[in-house]
Amino acid sequence: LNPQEQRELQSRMEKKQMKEFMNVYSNLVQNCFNSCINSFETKSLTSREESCVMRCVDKHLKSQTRLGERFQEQNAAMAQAGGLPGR
Amino acid sequence: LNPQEQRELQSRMEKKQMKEFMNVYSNLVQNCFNSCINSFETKSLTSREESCVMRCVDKHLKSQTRLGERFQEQNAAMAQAGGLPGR
Amino acid sequence: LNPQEQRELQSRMEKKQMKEFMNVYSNLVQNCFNSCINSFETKSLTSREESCVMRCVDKHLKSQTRLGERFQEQNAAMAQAGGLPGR
Amino acid sequence: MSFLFGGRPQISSEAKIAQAEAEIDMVSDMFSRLVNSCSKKCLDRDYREPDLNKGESVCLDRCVSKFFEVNVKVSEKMQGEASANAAGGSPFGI
Amino acid sequence: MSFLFGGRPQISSEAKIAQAEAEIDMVSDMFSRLVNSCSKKCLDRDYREPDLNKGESVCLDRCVSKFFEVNVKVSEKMQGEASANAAGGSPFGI
Amino acid sequence: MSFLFGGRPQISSEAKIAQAEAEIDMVSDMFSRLVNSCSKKCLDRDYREPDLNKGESVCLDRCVSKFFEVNVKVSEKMQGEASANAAGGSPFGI
Repeated sequence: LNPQEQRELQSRMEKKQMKEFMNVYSNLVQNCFNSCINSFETKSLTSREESCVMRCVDKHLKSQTRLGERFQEQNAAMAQAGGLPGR
Repeated sequence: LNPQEQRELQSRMEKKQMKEFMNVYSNLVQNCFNSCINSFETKSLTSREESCVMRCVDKHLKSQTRLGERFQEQNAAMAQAGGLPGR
Repeated sequence: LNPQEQRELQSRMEKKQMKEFMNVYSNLVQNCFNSCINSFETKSLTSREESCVMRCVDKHLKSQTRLGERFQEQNAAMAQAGGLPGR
Repeated sequence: MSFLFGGRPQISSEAKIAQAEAEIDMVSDMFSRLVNSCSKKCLDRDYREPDLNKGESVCLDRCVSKFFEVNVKVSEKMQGEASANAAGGSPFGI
Repeated sequence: MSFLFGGRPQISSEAKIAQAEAEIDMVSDMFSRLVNSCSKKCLDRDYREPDLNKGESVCLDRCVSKFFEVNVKVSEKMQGEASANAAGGSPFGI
Repeated sequence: MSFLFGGRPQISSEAKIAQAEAEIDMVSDMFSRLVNSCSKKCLDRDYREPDLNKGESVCLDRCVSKFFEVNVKVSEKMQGEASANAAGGSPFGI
């Protein structure tokens, strides 16, 4: 890719990153809602539900960071070993 | 956005709406199929399965209308209160 | 569609096909991983897990081929009968 | 991006292609949903053998039939609602 | 494809439209996730009747409330983390 | 939209960028599937504490390893099938 093409790719990547960030956020909302909210006796979150959501978000963020690190390592190792067999 | 930009946004919104309508439709097909069809002794729908599908579609459409109304209300209330804290 | 338009549609279809092929592949990986890998006592696949994955891929590929054939048949039959009632 | 170029010919080309594309997308989306539903309903989850057994095969065939039937029923129903509400204007008259 | 045409006016038009589009996409994505979650939590799975019963209706209303609240909590939390980490630069300052 | 402009340079630029983009999309799709699968397999669903405990951490690490291995096995298998069927022409020779 020449510099102009790289700039274009770069700008597409930035859009994708924003989209992916929003996706991570929305997944957190949905997953933690699904796991922590199971009663609809009240209109507002109970304090128990709220703290479950907080721990859930924390744990998922830490989990994603860890998974991202391992993924990078494995990806790098695989690239050095010559990529996926088919490439 | 100037008028020309608004027209462009408008036209993209129309495409999105068509896409979303198709998505609502496909979700109905899939959800009601998954919920109502559990036996494959026959090639055609039994009358029991068929009426389950009809009730399922009805209920989901009503549910979506209701959820849409509440969503709009909450969204309006939140916009007035200054939006999501981060905005 | 005139020939130029057909060429454009053709080229978009090719991109879609590549994307869909990748999607079939990724679904296989995810489904067979989810079905066959349930213990994390070890870092590597056990031989039991590995052969489960192999059978799982085989079965899903055969299943998709069969579903594709039936889908085509039904689609053709429906097109002859005048399409989905709404079209 | 049609507004950057203007001119009807391209717009209408683009629109025709977009419509053909939308129909193909619709069919292929339906197929992937069918694959998802029918695999879950019909395949033994333990994968003891690599081949489809008789039961799975028959189940898959019937599953496709029933999925199409549900598709038709839902489509008829939504058209009924649309014409009841709007007295005309089918949601599928793309 | 802006690099093919260059020129700031189009780029900035495109950028403004893209931003408006992104916001609409975000809201509509949230709505479809809410529909998915609240239908699962609130609707009886056996579909014995076509209408929402009292219990389902109340459940749906509260489900929307709670979904919004979770949304706010998660958003606040992620901003807190972001400002703790970076001392500035909110992830939502689109 | 290449047909609107014609000319090889743009087409080939566009194609090269599209290919780079497709590879990145593929990797990021795999990552989000891995996150989905490994979170479900490894995280305690009750969220009693905000930190990963020892068991969850080890499970996540091994989960990534196994997910990659499955990826390689499936890829090898599909190439085997492809070359058996077509005697050449790998599905991954993007």
